[in-house]
Amino acid sequence: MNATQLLFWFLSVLALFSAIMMVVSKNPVHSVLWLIVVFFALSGHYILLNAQFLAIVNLIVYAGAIMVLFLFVIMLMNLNAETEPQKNKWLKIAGVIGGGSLLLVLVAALKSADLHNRIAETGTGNIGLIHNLGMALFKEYVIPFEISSVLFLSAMVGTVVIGKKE
Amino acid sequence: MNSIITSAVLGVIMMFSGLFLKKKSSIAALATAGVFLLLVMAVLELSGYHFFPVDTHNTLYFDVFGLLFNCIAFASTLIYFLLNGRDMTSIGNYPGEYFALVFFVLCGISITSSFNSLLMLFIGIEIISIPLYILTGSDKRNLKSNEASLKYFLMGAFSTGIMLLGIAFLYGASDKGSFFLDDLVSQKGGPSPMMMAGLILLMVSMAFKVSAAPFHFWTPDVYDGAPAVITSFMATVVKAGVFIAFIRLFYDAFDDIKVHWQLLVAIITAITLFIGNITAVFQQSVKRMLAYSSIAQVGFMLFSLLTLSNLAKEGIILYTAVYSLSTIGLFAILIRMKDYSFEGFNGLARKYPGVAFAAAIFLLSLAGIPLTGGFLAKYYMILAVMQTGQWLWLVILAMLCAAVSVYYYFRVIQAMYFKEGGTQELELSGSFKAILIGVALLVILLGIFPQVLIDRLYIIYL
Amino acid sequence: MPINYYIFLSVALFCIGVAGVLTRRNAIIIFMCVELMLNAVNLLLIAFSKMHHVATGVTDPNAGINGQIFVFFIMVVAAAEVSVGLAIIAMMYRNTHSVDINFLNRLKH
Amino acid sequence: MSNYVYLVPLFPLVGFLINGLFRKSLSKSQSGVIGSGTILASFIISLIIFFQVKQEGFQPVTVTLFEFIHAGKLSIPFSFLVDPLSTLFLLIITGVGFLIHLYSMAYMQEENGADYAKYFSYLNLFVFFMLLLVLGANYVILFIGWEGVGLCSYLLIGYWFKNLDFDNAAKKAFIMNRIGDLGFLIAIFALINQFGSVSFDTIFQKAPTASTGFITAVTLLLFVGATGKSAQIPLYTWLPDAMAGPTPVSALIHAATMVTAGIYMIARSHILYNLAPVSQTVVAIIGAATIILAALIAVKQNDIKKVLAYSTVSQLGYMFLGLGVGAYNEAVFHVLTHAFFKALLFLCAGSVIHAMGGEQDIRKMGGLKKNLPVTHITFLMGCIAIAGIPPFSGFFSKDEILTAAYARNPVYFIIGLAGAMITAFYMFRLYATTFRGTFRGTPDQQHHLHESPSAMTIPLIVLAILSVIGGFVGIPEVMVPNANLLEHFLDPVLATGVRQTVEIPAATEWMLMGLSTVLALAMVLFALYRFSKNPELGEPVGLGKWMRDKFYVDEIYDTLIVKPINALAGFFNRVIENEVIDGVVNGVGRLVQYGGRQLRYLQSGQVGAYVLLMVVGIVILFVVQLFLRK
Amino acid sequence: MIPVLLIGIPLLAGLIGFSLKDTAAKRWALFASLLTLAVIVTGICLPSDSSLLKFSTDWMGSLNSRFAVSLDGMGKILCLLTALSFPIIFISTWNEEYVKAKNFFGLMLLSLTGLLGVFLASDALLFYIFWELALIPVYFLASQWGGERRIAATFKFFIYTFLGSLMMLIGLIYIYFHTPGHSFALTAFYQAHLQITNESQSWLFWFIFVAFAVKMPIFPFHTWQPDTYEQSPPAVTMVLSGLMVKMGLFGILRWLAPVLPMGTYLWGDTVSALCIIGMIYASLIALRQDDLKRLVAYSSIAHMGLMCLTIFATTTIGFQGVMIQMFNHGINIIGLWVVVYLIEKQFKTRKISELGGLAAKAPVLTMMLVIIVLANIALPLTNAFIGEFLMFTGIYTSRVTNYNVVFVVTAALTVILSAVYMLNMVQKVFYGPENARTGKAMDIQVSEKWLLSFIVLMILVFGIYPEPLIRLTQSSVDLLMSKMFVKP
Repeated sequence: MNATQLLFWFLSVLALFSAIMMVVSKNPVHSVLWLIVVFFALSGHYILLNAQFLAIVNLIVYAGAIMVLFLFVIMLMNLNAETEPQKNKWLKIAGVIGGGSLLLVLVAALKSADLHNRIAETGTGNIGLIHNLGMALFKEYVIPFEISSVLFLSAMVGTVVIGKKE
Repeated sequence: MNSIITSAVLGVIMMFSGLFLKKKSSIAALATAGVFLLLVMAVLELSGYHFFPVDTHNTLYFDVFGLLFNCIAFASTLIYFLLNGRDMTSIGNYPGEYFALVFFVLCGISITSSFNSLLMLFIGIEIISIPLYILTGSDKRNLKSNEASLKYFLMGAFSTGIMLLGIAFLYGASDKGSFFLDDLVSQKGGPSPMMMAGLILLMVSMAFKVSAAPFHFWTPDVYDGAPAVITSFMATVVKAGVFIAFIRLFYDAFDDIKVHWQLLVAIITAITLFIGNITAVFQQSVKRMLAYSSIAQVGFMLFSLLTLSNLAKEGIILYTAVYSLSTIGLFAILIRMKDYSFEGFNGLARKYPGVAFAAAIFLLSLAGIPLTGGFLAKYYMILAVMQTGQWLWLVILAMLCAAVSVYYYFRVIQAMYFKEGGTQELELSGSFKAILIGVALLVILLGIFPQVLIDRLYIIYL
Repeated sequence: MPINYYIFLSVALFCIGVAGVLTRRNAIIIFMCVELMLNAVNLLLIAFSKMHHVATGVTDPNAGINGQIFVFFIMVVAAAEVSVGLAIIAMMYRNTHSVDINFLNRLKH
Repeated sequence: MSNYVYLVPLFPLVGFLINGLFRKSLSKSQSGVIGSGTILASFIISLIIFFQVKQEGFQPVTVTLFEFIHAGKLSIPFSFLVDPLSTLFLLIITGVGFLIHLYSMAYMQEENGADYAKYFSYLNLFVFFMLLLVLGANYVILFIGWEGVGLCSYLLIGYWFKNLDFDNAAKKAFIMNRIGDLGFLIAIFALINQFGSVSFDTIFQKAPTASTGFITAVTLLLFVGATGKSAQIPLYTWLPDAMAGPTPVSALIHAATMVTAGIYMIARSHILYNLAPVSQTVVAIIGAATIILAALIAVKQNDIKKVLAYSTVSQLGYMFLGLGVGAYNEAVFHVLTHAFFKALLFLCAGSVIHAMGGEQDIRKMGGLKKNLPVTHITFLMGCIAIAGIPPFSGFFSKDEILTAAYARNPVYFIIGLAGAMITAFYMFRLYATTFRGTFRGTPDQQHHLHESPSAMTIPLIVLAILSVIGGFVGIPEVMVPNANLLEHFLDPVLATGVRQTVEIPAATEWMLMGLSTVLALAMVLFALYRFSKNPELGEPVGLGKWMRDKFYVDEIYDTLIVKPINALAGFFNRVIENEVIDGVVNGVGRLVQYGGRQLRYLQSGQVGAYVLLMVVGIVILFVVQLFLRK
Repeated sequence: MIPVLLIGIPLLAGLIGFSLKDTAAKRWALFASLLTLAVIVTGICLPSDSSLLKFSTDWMGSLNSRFAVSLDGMGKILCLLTALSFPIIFISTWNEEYVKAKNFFGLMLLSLTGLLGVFLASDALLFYIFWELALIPVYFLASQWGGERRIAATFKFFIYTFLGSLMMLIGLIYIYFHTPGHSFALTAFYQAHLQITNESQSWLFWFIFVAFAVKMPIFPFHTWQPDTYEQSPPAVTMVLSGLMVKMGLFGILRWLAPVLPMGTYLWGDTVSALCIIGMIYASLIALRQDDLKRLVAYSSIAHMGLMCLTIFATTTIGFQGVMIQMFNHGINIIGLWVVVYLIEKQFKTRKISELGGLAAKAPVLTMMLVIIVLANIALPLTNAFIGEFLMFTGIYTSRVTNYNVVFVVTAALTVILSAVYMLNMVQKVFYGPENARTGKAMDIQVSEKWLLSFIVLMILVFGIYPEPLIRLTQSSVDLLMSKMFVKP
């Protein structure tokens, strides 16, 4: 087991553990923090997969901006206390079973997939570099890129419409 | 491309309309003019006039089917604006913004009717969804509206996650590592398990968007909670738009491996028909009944997905047109009423015979009674399925459900025509009535001469 | 690494997110779980992107780049969604002083 | 002239139309004259035809008016058949019919104008249908007349429609007739199926080719029709009730003509019957049984018309006995004589009732011979005739039947003889109770007693004469050789086909005649002696009570048939229709509603539940897919 | 051109009717229906090979459906019945006051359109559309202008028939995909059975038959009928029972039996048994009805059962009988309804037990009724006798079933039963003593007399001389027989 593999396993375990912790934390703030840990772990994976740009963007956009936004909202609403009353125990169990069975069927569906020879090689390639991504984005993907501005516009308008106090 | 760009620009214009137009009615008029322009652009595009020759790098693909649908969607929206433009402005304090969001939705619809890559599908769907979350909650002080909005948003986001997982699987399973529809299915051998997993997840998320059971649960609550004028738009143009995307996706990408997923679609169809129709039976509010009815109608539309034949394509075009017109017409009346319950319709025919006539035609059309477009639409669907020689049980189920649907649609007719009641005063202008009756006649016209629309599918100017 | 590892990791993360959505009743946490799901997908897409690059990178140096582009768009959309979503939650909170989805039951049946 | 035979039924039809359509504007005498005149016209034409037919070498003529029904290979012309048999019946119908029309003119005088005209129009219509019946050249035309006379009978029994009992009687008559008609109808279908035709000539020609079983079935079915129309066991109970109608109607329809339609039909079909011995036996047995049963009931009846009605049933039994033993001539002969004396008896009864102001109970009569001399004499002649005392007409016809019966099987003869004795007994019981002794009615009635007007008595006299001499047209071979004019006349029709009569020695025949005459005379005298002074007024007991209550046949029918059907209908109406079938239909509707109500709860309003259900949906789809792959 | 006129005149007139004044609508409707009658009479007078009797034009190209209409023998007789009935219905209910009369008459004319369309269509899709079109106006008519429980009753009727027609639609589409060249044309349908296996014909039969069975109605699909008849306004009841039930028979004769001869053959005995059960069952129930309308309704079920039974016997004679009986039954039952209507109008009740003794006060009405009743129980020399005689003969001579005699005998029991309940009715309503309600009864008016006389005249004329009707339909019968499966 080389360093990369070691790192892979570590990051994987970290991500899974943090994710579970995020779900089970009673305090919303803790959840946010655990989620940020997940994002960091994932960014580590991105780097292992040579998606350096995305790794950074993930940290900046997700861990940095989005999660902070979440944190702000939670703080604003004063939800930091363990205010959430216990959900119906059965529903909770049903939820876990639901998620578990989804996992089960997905794994079952995919385990027979003949992918053993397919490899996501770590540490090689340069498509994840900002230059390559930028070229692709502004050449082949210029249309989606432009169109996503419409998305932003609508989100912006919407946030204003919804968020503004009347 | 005409419609995508025009609608986006119109959206921006509407965003700022509030700055220079103070009167609500003029904003509505502007929006109506805008959508008319949009319609003209779409028709021109259909007739071969492309004003924006942009190289889309194959991410978009304009064919008659999509463009014709654009025309239908825009025409429906035009009628919708004509009928309810004024009501739109009175939801809240941001009339211009509401219209802008509608135009953004139309932009999304133009994209989903012409996508050729899963990326565009994803973006298109999101462009449709995000404004809708907001429009649903636009009646900000109404708790129901809030609730609907939040429910819609949470479940919508969840379904986005499902969709993305599906897309990821499909990407992983494609030979070339591509999002283009043509490349999704591996040419060698049968579909890989991962591909099927991706397909199912994608199917589920699309089913969610078109509110097919058992992924429909958001629909009644959201349609009920949203301002009626928004529901009208959501239940018709938007739903049709997403459905077209659904059809396109499966027609272009997965047609070859039909046999592997048809049963799943059949199951979804059956459940949708059953739940939609049966649940609609006991509703007390017409608005909520129409929400369930929209689910039930999707059950019929899903037949086209099941078969993916030329007949199905013709049929779905007719279906979306007729269904949109009928539902918009019904909602236009409902919006003007204060009481959404069935009793609210009591004695409507006595007081407003013209309106009641139109409503009756719409209801008959939704129920699939001959000489209205709704009959031929359903007829095409049945025809398409019967053509395959399979799925007879599904057809029978559909027919039984159609009979059930008569029950709840006719409750409204009964209330309007055969029951006495202190009818509420409705604010109905002459033009409103005239347009309403015009739409009703249009529905009948489509029921007698569907060729007007369907032949358009085969006139190609591209 | 074999691609299967990534697949199972992503699916596991995704399902944790799903389970979170199912078990929690705080709208914000649910939303966060959805974000977790999206990130699981991102990881999967990047892994596939890499996989495709490895497979066909010899002939096409840019092979697999579209997967990363897609992730980029997902982030874009997620950001937009978050802004709208939080606005809606905030609006809800303003009106009801709660973000508990169990209280969202005015609309039913 | 035979080609103009359609005039015979046409006249009554015209009479019916005139009287029916203009009944409000016609005066009583006008409608009476029209009614009687048309029949008279028919009678005259019938006479002309009769003389034509009587000539030597006459060949039966079929007159086709138009194509009635034509479908596929089946062709049913509207055609009349003129042959001796139909001609004879023409004479009976128009002749007796005319007399009864004449009588009715006076008898119905108390009705108001419109009703009077209505009465005559019905009567004319009846004659029309009766003529169709006997003239029809195929079974369908016969059937038209057959049902038509039933209809007229219905209308005339219920003539006084305000009385619900009368209406019930009318309805009963119609329905029991219909039961018989059904058998007739099915026989016609069977004939069409077998022979592809309904014409007499075709069928009779091809009949030998058919299997005996088929012929037996058809003849039995036809006989079912005959039992209905001619009031035989088991369908006889309508006839006594039918006495609710005006008395001339009883005379015409329920004595002289309509009820003999069954005899006509079987005589007409005798070729078929000859091919089916089993059916013949059945006919004979039923006829014999009816003779005794009806006669026994008649003994204890106190209603003057009821006695006559049962007597009619009994006499019809003789005719069927005759038919059953293959004595078609004799049966028809009895039809003829019976028409005379039974019409006479009924008309006399009418005269009595008329005089008594509507009273029909003989216990309240008595000693009427002083006040009603003509009626008395004529009635007595009728009684003698029916009792079978020579040389009155009834003797000849009845004894010929009995002789033929003896030839076939002596048991028939004994039954017939017993019947004849009872007949003589009850007829003279009736005569004695009514006309002898002292008057037992109210003083008011006594005050009003009077002889009927001449319009009524003339028909009585004519019929009395016919009753007396009518028998001479059929003098038995043993008395005067070759004097049986009737047989000679009818033989071209009735002697065709296979006859199975056994010749019996002349001495035996004489002996039989003597025996029956003596016994009848004895019964006559016994009855006169027994009832002239001390009429039977009390309530009968024992067997007598059974006889008076008609052996409870009506009640048995009611219990066994009418009530169960009614109960079944009620059960269907209440339970099956409303609860089972409609219940299922409505149940489906309710199930859908219930489903709708329950399914709504799936829509719990909880986002968590919604998402859970979605996930479950996804899982299910995956599971299906996994299974599908394997 | 004639068929187009037949459809076009009432359609246009109906649409115009909606915009007229209430007072004028009645006259307009009568005028239009008389005009239609004139057209059909013209059509009957034309030679049967006249090109004017056919019309065909492109309609829905992509569905291979044409607007094809033609008038053949069976169509003629039924169109004649329809066109004849409407003026009778309008005149007989002339004095009825309707709220929003223009809508009433407009809808009546639309239902006329639908009926004629059904009888004229020679394209399956067109047939189906007219089939439904005939239903919708009637639904509105009955629900709007009917009795107290009208909404529920007519709604049941509607859903019932609608479900039936949907099943038929499945069947028609299935056949469509088995026609040579995928066409909805009648001629193509007649060739479809060559490509449909016996098993398929066997199940397909029921899909189509159910629609017709509901319409006729055949036991046990009949429960909508008494309620609907009872609750509908008189004019609509007449349309329903005189004309619309014929659609079911017509449907079998044109779109089922010749299209799926093998299916018809295979299920012949089953359906026949149902028909017979229904006949006896309905007759028995009729015995217990106190409501005149319900009585007539059940009697109609029995009559329809016989006609349906005859169809499945598959004989020339039987078909001939059915064809003319369709006409005759229409006339008779409308006559019966007219009388019921006149009684209800005068006495405000339909309860047999509340009536009595009308004969003394209303002799003309009584006379007419008795003749109509006699026609109903198929007395000779009335029109129904001809039909029933031919039908029974047809059943008896059937070669496709081994139970023909059983069928005849059991079915013929209704001949007795019908006499029982009909005469009961006559007796209780018209005979006997008068009661408080009927004491002041009046006879019918002159116009009503003329109307009933006309009906009675038809009953008698076609009872004595049915040749014209037989000749009219002969070609259709022959055509039908040539398409049917008949055991050698």
